[in-house]
Parts: sequence; structure tokens; C-alpha cells
Amino acid sequence: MIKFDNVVKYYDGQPALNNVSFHLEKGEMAFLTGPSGSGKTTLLRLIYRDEVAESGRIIIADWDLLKLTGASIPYLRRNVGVVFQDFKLLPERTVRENVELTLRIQGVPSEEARERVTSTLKLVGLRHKSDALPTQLSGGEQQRVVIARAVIGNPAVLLADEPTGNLDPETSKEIMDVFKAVHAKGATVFIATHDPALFEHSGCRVFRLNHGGISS
Amino acid sequence: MIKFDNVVKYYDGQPALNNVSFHLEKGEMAFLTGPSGSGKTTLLRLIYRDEVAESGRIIIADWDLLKLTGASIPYLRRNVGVVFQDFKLLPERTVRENVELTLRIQGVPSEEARERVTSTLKLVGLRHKSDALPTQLSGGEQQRVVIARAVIGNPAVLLADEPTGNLDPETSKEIMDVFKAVHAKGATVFIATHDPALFEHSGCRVFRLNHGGISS
Amino acid sequence: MRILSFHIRTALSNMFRNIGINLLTIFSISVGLFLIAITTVTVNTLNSAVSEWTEGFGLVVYLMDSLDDESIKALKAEVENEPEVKDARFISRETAMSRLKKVLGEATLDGLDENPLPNSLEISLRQGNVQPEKVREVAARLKRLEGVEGVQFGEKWVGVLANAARRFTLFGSALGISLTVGIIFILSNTIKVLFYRRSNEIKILKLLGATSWFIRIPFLVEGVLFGSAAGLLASGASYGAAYWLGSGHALPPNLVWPTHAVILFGGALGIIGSLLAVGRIRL
Amino acid sequence: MRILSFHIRTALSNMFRNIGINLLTIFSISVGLFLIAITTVTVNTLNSAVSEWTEGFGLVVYLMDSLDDESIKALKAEVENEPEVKDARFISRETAMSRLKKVLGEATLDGLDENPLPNSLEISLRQGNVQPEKVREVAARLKRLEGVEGVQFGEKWVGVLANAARRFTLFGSALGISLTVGIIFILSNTIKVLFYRRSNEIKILKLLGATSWFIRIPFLVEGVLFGSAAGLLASGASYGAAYWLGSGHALPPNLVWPTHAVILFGGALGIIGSLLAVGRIRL
Ligand SMILES: Nc1ncnc2c1ncn2[C@@H]1O[C@H](COP(=O)(O)OP(=O)(O)OP(=O)(O)O)[C@@H](O)[C@H]1O
Ligand SMILES: Nc1ncnc2c1ncn2[C@@H]1O[C@H](COP(=O)(O)OP(=O)(O)OP(=O)(O)O)[C@@H](O)[C@H]1O
Ligand SMILES: [Mg+2]
Ligand SMILES: [Mg+2]
Repeated sequence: MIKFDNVVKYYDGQPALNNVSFHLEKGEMAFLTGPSGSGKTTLLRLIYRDEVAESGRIIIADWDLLKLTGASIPYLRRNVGVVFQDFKLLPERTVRENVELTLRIQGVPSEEARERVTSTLKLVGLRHKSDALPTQLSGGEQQRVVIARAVIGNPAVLLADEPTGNLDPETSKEIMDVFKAVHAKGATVFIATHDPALFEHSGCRVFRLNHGGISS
Repeated sequence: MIKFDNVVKYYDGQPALNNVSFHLEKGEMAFLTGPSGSGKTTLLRLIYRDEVAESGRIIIADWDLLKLTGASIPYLRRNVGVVFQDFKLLPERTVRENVELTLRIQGVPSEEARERVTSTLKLVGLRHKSDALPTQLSGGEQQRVVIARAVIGNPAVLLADEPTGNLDPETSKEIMDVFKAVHAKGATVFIATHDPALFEHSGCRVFRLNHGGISS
Repeated sequence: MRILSFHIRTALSNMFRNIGINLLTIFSISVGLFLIAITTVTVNTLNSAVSEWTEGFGLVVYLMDSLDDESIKALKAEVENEPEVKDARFISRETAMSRLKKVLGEATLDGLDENPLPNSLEISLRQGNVQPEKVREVAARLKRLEGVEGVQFGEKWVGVLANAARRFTLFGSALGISLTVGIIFILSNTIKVLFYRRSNEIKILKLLGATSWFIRIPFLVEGVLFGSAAGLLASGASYGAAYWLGSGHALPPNLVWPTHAVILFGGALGIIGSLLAVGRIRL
Repeated sequence: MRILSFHIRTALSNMFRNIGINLLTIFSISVGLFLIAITTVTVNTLNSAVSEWTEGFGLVVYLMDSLDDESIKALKAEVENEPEVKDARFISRETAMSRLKKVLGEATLDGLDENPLPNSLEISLRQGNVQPEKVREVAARLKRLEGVEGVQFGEKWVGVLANAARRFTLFGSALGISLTVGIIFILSNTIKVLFYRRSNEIKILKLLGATSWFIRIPFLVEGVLFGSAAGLLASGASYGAAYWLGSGHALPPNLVWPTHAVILFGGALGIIGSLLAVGRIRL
């Protein structure tokens, strides 16, 4: 489902990722860890084509990202749900509208969208904040809105970048349960995190990045 | 140094803080914890007068915040360094310029500012990123820029809101050492966090927020 | 259909989010459109006056006030006897005045309570006799006839007027073109500013899988709304101004159309402006 | 001093960050300032023409072309003998033409190769004799004198012209005021947009302890820069246009000053615009 072959990515002449190769099966759940600045976010951005690799091969589902035309990027991205490390919420839209956006872009009719938003917000424990603006939310609440927006489209691939950085241990556990449910429905789930508590005893594969290199 | 007396803060008719009272001594270091949405950020925002309490009394150093005129707010804020949970970096300015801003606002001459920025960036391990823009940094690197900007002005009070949410355990330890150094120089330090590892065995007081109420 | 209504709603909500600023922009644009409309009307007026005069005046023979109808008739016949003259048309002083009023506007001549214009004969020359020298020769001959107060080389005055009209038309066109370019700039800036204001939002929409046109359409809708709203304002203002300058007389249709066309013109500039704005921004 | 240079640098870097859009804004504003300048020049020209004519023409006696210098002298004496007449001034046909040229512009009359104007006497009446009925009475008497071709009630034509000039002045002032208001709007919008674009940054600066003026000063500097840059452009353009319309003749100084004053005017509008923009935004 996600296949990297000798992928190299440079920033300003410095390698952020150096000859990275790995393979996630369809329906697998795995973790990505490593110190600050080791390239976790960069690796995820390559998957949803927010960055382009200098060399190597990246295959996501049926897409060969190095041969992807600009016009098909939107369709790749509709299959990849992302929990961004820096949230990327629209500040002038309510929680409901933010989460609904994923569906609007995919052309889901408004009545159906409405219902799905309500149940997804319930899932992350934010139904009572539907009409709040992101600026009226606590850090952890914003993070949960991002999670809701990422999972609502039932993406084939779910990427999460430090999804519990602003959550207390208890809420973190609830969110991990959400991810497990998405995984149980057949999605490939890939989670970047600093928190060993998330992947210890999970039985999932853990990839470690260090100075641009990967090991598992 | 920081004194709350029966402080009440409402958002949209709901109490975010309910009768909160506590007292931090000058030069004390303490932690604030509690689940997501319990009011930690709100409490810190009251201290630097980004929000105003509905009732109660807040004293910061010599300032009685309920009697503070608009014109003296800037001078209060110059004495309170803040590590914001959502960073609040200027996206179009370099790392150096972002950190320097604190000093420019206080009217520090440019040569002196330049030197202090260099040494502070070294302290948080980001000297090699001086000329990068925030968008070119990893999440953890951005967080360290915010920390540098908060401590560079030698504030009498240092507030940190989830300062290690994007940092790996090792870098977290280094940052805690920076806070301890600031504390050793006489500053009052108050850190809001979800991570019990930060305050366990620290010997500092820990305040717990829950549903708007405080306990220690 | 549903998608389009989604875009229109987005466009409207963007416009209303900063209603104050946007109204001011619309107002600025409408000032420009208004100037274009009244310049067009003025140029039209002047040119139709010139073409009317150019037709009318071949050569004008002014008659002494003392002539009675009989003598006028005789004189007319005499004039028409000249070989170069095709025909002569009697223009009474009243007709001349009402013509002048039509050209200059009733109100301009309100100060006059006596008609200072003389009776005259308007003379058309036969083809091949309109060269300056020939005309001068004929004029000299006509001047010598009994009862003629003077002869005017109409085409000379027409030349002066036509010269002025040409200059004004040139100037008006230059003004119109600069204003049009300026308006397109303002519109495309306005849209670009809206675009930049939302650039953060747009980046996020792209990451969620939005296509370029999903993002662009609201801006095109906005451009058209801006342009035609300004056009509507300008139309009202220029109609009002024309009416006022015409001292309350309704304008003839050939002068009215610019005041209506300016609405469509505004809308068209809106499309051009927003296409320029969103086309040039790489998505 | 150091702080001010910091602000000016901030202002300049803000302007250059979007140099394209900002140049277009400056261009739009300069179009408005240009129109204000040429309207002022035109209104000035027209009004000085009217005031000159109003002085000159009390009552004009047109003389027959056949009169020789002797008879003209005699006629002048005779006219000055009338009790209501203060004095009579001889205006040769050449003087009359050169006056007309001065008022209408040399080029407008280029088409004429013969001077159609008659010799005349300009008559000033004694105070207390300028009421319409009195003037008519005097005119009737003068008309009966030998050698007089006609008498013109100068003030009637002056009235027509003055009427037109008054209308044009009114219209020009209305135009000038709308344009000024429009320019202030555009400037204050531009500054407001810069302000909104940076509103995120500004909120952060406030949290770091910046005072209101630390934040406002760069915007005031920008307003002045925008306004005077546009003024400079407009000044050049309007000087050029005036020169071109005057067919290459240098303009008299009383018509030139608006083309210079427009630079200061632009700067002043810039200050007003940015004060409006930053003053109204709550910090
Ligand atoms: N757009 C960019 N331009 C230049 N350098 C960049 C850019 N994005 C990231 N980098 C650099 O690449 C390196 C890897 O960044 P990345 O964001 O992938 O780290 P990360 O593993 O996600 O770290 P963190 O845990 O702190 O979020 C960092 O040193 C960062 O400064
Ligand atoms: N500006 C605001 N308007 C309305 N409600 C707000 C606003 N800011 C915060 N709240 C609400 O107040 C409550 C407390 O928020 P606060 O940000 O203080 O929580 P927190 O303890 O910092 O949580 P976290 O650990 O998730 O950051 C939350 O329910 C939040 O939704
Ligand atoms: Mg990262
Ligand atoms: Mg918080």
C-alpha cells in the first residue's frame, strides 16, 4: 500500500531523508518515531505529495508518485486522510464546517455530510463544540477536530503526525481507539509520534528515523 | 509573585475557571496539569492579560490586573515570557528575527540584541537554523524557537504551555534544563503540561485543574 | 447545481465578511465607470453636433433683418441660379436658434431673452465645387447680391469645431482606456487580495484534495458581483448626471445607451479582472 | 532615531513584499489625482476667461469695417459724450482675435485664415447705470449713431458663458470631491488590507509587549509613501497633458500650480487615509 524505494529528499542541500526504503501492507497499522528534526513529517508529506522526492520511488496504492500528473494530485489526496502536526484548521469556519470540508470537496451531498459530521464529532468527544471556531478551542480540542476531519472520509490511508502531542494520557487512549477502529475497517494507518507509550505493547511495527536514515 | 483569589472566567456562559485560588512565590517553579479542555491555557492567558477574569483578584508582581489600564498592558507583558501552546511565530520572519523581536520591542540596541539571540539559539540547539523561516522547521524545532523567544528577555515570570508536546524525550530533558537555568537566575516559572514525566520527581508543586476547579 | 450554489455562497460570505471595505471598493470602481459613461455621452454629443453641422452648413448667406418674405423668395431664386449652387434652403432665425439650443442644451442659452441670430439661406454646392478657392469665389459673388448681410464659410467654423471634437474624442478615448485599465487593475487587485487573505485556507483545501477550479470559482463569481454592482451604481449616477446637465430634459436614446451599457461593461471587467487575478496565481 | 529607521525599514519591506499589487494601487490613485489636477486646470482656465470678459465687456459697440481712423476717433468722442458712459476703449479686430485665441487656445482657431471679428468700442458705464433696462436704453441710443454696425449686450453673452462656467465649476468641484473621497477610501483600504494581512503578526507583537504606536507607525509611513508616489506620477502626467492640450505652449503659472500641488495633495491624502485606517482599527 505504501512503498518507499531508496527515497532521498534534500532541504537546502542537506539530506532530510537519505535512502529510505520500507513497505507497509494494505491494512497494516505501524508507527514512525525518531528525535525532533529527524524527518518524520517530511516522510509523511511525501506520501500525500505535499513534497516531491529528489530520487527513489514512492508507490501509494496504485499511484506511482513520481509519475503523477498535477491534475491527479487531488484524487490521491482524497484517499489519504492526514492528522497534521500543526493542525491546519480553517480559522474562520466552525468545527462542523472544518470537518465537513473533506466531504464537500469529495462532492458528498449535504444531508449525508451533515449526519456523518455529527457522528464523527461524537466519536472524538466534541459534539458539544460543533459550532465553536477553532480559536475558541483548547489545544487538545483542536487536535481532535483535525483527527475527525482526517477520518471522516474513510480514507484508504490514514496518516497521523504527533496526534496526541496536546492530549492528556486518558484522551490519548480514546484517540488511539479511534485509530484502531479505522484500521479495523481496513485502512492502512501510519502514526508518527515521540510518545513511546503509544506503540509499546501495541504489537505493531515501529520504524525509527535518525539523521535521515530508517530502521525498524 | 502570581496570586489568584477566587478567580472566575466564563466562556459562552460556561465556566472555564471556577473560583480558582493559588499563590506562587517569587522565584518558585511549579507545574499545572489537567485533562484536555480543563482550563490550563485559559489560566495562563489571564496572567499575561490576554483574557480578563469575570470576578476575583489577580496580582502579578506589583500589578493588580483588574485595575490595569490599557496603556500599561505592554509593560506587564514585557515582564512575562510565554511559551505559547500554538507557537505564535511570525511566518514571514526568520528564526533570528522572531527571537530578536522580544528585544526590539523592549528597545534593546541592535548589536546587543544580535549577540543575545545567538547565544539563546545555541542554548536551545538551533544555531544552525538562524536564517530559516518557521515553515522550514520541524514541529519540535519551532517549539524551541518559541522557547528561545520567551526566555531571551530575562522575564521575571516565565509561563510555558505544553512546551514539550512536539519534542522527543531527550530534547524534552534539555529544554527542562533551560527552564531550570532560568529559574536559577531568579525567575518565577510556571509550566502547563500533560506529561507526568516532566514533574514526577521534580520536587516542585503541581496544581491540578479539573472542570474549572484547582487542587494541588 | 448544488456545487455551484456552494460556490456562490462561499463568494457571498467572502464579500460580506468585509462588507465595509468591499463597498468602498465597489464605490471606487463605480466612480471610474461613471467617468467612462459620461465621457462617452459627451463625446457622442459633440460628434453628432459636428456631423449635423457639417451636413447643414455648406455656405451660409445671412440675410438683412429688413427683407420681407417676397424679397427673401426672390433672393433665394437668384442664389439658386448660380451655376455652382445645388440648392438653397431658407432657415429662419427661430429655426437657427432652436438648432443652437439643441446642440448646446436649452439651459446654456437661458440668459438670452432676445434672439440675436439672423435669417439665413443654407446653400449646398454641387459636387466638385467644394474646394476652398471655389467656395471663396462663390461666396464673394453671393456677398454682392442685394439684401445679403454677410456670407459665412461654414466649413471653416465647422473645421474649428471638428478640430475641437477630434481632440476631445482623442482625449476622451485616452481617458476611457486608462480608466478601463485602472478598473481592471483595481478589480484584479481586489480579487488577488481576497485570494491572498485566503491563501492559507486555500493551501489547506488543496491538501484535503480540492481541485483548482473548486478553489477558483468563488473568486470568479466575486469578480462579476463586484463589477456589475459597481456598474449598477455608475449607471444610476451617470443617468442622473446627464439628466441634471440636460436641465431635466430626457436624453435622446443615442446618448442614453452608455448609461445602461456600463452595467454589462462593469460585469465584463469583473470577469477579466478576476480571471487575471486567479489565472496568474499558481495553484 | 534608531527606532524610526526600524519602522521605515518595516514599512518599505511591507511595500516591496507585494511590489506588483502596490504599484497598481499607486497607479490607480495617480489616475484619480491626475483627473483632479486637470479638472482644476480646466476650471481655472474657464473662470479666468469669464472674469476677464466680465471686466472687459460692459457694452460693446461694433464698428462698420468701412470707418477710417478719423471717423473712429470722432465716434469714440461722441460715445463718451453720453451721460451714462464712463469711458470707451477702442479694440481693434486684431486685438479681439488675439484675446479670443488666448481664451480658447491658439490651436482651436488654427482653421481660420481670415479674421471674422469686427473693430469695436468697449464701453464702461458709470456706476448706477448697469441695470438691464438702463443698459438697453443706452444701447438703443448708441445703435442710432453713424458708423455703428451693432451693439452687443456684452453681459448677456457673458451671462451665458458665466452660466456655463458656473455649471462646470460646480460639476468640477463635485468630481474633485468625489475623487478625493474615493482616493482616501482606496488609500485607507490599501493600508487596512496591509493591516489585515499582518493582523496575525500584530496580535503576536501585542502579546510580546509592543505598544500601539510601535505597531501603527509603519502603516502611517506607508500611507505617505503611497500617496506621494501617486502624486508624483499624476503631476508628471497632468503636466504632460496640459502641455499637449496647449499644443506645446508653456502654461501660464496660474494653471501650472495644480500640477505641482498634486504631489503634496497625494501625500496629505496618504496621511489621512492611513490615519483613518489605523485609527479605526482597535488595537
Ligand atoms: N520546507 C523546509 N525547508 C527547509 N528545511 C526543512 C523544511 N521542512 C523541514 N525541514 C528540515 O528538515 C528536517 C526534518 O524535518 P521534519 O519536519 O521532517 O522533522 P520531524 O521528524 O517531523 O521533527 P519533529 O518531531 O520536531 O516534528 C528538519 O531539520 C527541518 O528543519
Ligand atoms: N476563546 C474562547 N472562546 C470560547 N471558549 C473557549 C475559548 N478558549 C477556550 N475555550 C474553552 O474553554 C475550555 C478550557 O480551554 P483551555 O484552552 O484553557 O484548556 P486547556 O486546559 O489548555 O486544554 P488543552 O490541554 O487541550 O490545551 C475549553 O472547553 C475550551 O473550549
Ligand atoms: Mg514533525
Ligand atoms: Mg491548552
